[in-house]
Amino acid sequence: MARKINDVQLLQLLEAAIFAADKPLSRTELQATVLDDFAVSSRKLTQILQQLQQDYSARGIQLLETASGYRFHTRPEFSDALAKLWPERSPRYSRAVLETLVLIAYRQPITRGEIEEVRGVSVSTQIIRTLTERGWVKVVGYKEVPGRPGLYATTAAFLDYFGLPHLTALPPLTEFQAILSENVEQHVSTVEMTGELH
Amino acid sequence: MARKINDVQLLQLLEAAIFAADKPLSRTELQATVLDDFAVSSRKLTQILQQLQQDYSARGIQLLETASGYRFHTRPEFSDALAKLWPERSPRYSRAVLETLVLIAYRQPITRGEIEEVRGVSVSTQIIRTLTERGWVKVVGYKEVPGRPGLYATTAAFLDYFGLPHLTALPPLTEFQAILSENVEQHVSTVEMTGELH
Amino acid sequence: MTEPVASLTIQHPLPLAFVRGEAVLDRPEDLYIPPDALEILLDAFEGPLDFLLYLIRRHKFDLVDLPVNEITLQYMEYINLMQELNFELAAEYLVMAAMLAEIKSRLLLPQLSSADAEELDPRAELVRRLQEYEVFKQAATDLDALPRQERDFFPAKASLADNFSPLLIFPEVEFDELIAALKDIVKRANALQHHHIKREHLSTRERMSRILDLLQQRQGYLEFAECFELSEGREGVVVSFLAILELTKEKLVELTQVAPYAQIHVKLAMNEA
Repeated sequence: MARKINDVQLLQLLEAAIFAADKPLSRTELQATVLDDFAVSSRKLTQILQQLQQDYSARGIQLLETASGYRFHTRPEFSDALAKLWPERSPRYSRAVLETLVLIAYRQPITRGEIEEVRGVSVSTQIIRTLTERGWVKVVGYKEVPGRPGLYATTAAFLDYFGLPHLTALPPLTEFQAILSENVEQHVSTVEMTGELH
Repeated sequence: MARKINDVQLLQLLEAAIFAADKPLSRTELQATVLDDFAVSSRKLTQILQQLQQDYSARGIQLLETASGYRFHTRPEFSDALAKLWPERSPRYSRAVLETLVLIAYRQPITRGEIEEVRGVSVSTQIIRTLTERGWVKVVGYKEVPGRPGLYATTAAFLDYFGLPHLTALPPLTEFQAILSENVEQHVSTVEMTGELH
Repeated sequence: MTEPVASLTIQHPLPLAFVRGEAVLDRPEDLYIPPDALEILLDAFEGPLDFLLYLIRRHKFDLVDLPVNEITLQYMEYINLMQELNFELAAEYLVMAAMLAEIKSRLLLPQLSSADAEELDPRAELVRRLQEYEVFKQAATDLDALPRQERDFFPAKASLADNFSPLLIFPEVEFDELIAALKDIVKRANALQHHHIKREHLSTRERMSRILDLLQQRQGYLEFAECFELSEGREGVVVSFLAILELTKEKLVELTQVAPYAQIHVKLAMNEA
């Protein structure tokens, strides 16, 4: 049953598992797989993972906890040099894709119609397909209005891709955030007070 | 052109490159890609790679140099634990496998040739391997006939799996018995039979 | 502004914009764009909101203090020119043009000085939308600047040790499946043996004969245990036992036992002796 494992072995095992896995590993996955034979408390696991993060703090790679779990990543400062390992360029995303993604990220769950309202243009099926095929966005429900449009939300894979642990780690919306949350009347009066009418 | 890079940065860059690459990286590849912008002597490269190997000597992974280059590998002692990250579901057993198993159970010890005689078709090596890998069947001796074929018998694991205390707990052969005993006469006296006799 | 943007061509010097009554001296460079570059310019925008924001920023207009008159004129200039040049213009651009024209016309109407008028500032909705769009436009730029996989960082992976083998999960087998397999074998064997002559193996009758023969040799008297050949195994024992029962039934032999658990004796029936 529950075999004993000392801290050094535990750290080495977790290290090997995270490096060998094809995707980020959550604590739950670690407990259910490599740690299955061992009785490792949640506190011990935290402690060892922190130790591991510490071990790599001054190395060329770092241990990050993103939305799906733990994964080692190369440090961003080496990106230019490492890009030479891959002759093909990393994918670039159009402004249309990024604006749609950002609206889904900050306003989720959101319908395509609502995205179009903010952007002032129609959102092509191609844009939505690009985002769903990347696994960044998915339909999480349907809005109870005529036509029952799909409600889009971002996924853990989206956060993983940007190395983020959760949605709140996204940069805060700048500048007009306060205004947006206020009602329009206040806003209008500001315009009236300062504005010249032409 | 040739930019400067200090030893610490060089080690971190090489570390990141070897971890990020999809395959082992040779010195030549390292020089042609990530080190392209830097003037790093062959001796310096050797020294840093050795340092890197040293750094990982007491960790869960190790830096190995194989014919095709440098690559990090998990330590062999963790393979069993890591296997749990990749469970492979084997397909269901074919009718051929089940027939072979049941013949071995009732007619043990039995040679492959004898199984073939009863089944009327050849028994592939794959079938025997499936059953031995499962630990349900093993060779218990060799028959003293030309070619000395292996005599197969079921194991305790087979009985455990089907919840049988011993072979005699197998259901009586009744109607099957006549056919089975006629096809391979010489074994009748050695088989654990509970069936009705004529 | 008495003379707003009159033309987009190079020949005419452009009037300067006024912000809160102050003249902006910077010349809006973008208005020097030659007409045939307009389409390319248009492609660079994500829609009328984006385009309007561009015009507003370029002219250093204050978004909160939006001079609708001038911005509408500017916008219409571009739209008209693009329509003249037969550029394919997304419908949204025309909707925006209509909206601007409407706002302008409402602003030209005599104003009520009541509080109602403030709330009904026709610019309010447009300004709100422009600001909202700008927030997300900026957020998109910020998101694009975030370090991301494949561009700024890469997953760090190690290969598995040579001795690695995956964990095999074996299929479940029901005992009934084994029995079904056995029945199949039998069925097939029966079909195969169609022309074979069945031959009874270790016949009970043959064993009866042998026991009788033995009794003759021993003067009609045997111990029960002597009827069995242990070397024949279980099957032999069973066949012998069946043979004795059969002989008893046919009254060819008699079984006697003097006390419980005592030795059983087999002897030839008297009438046969």
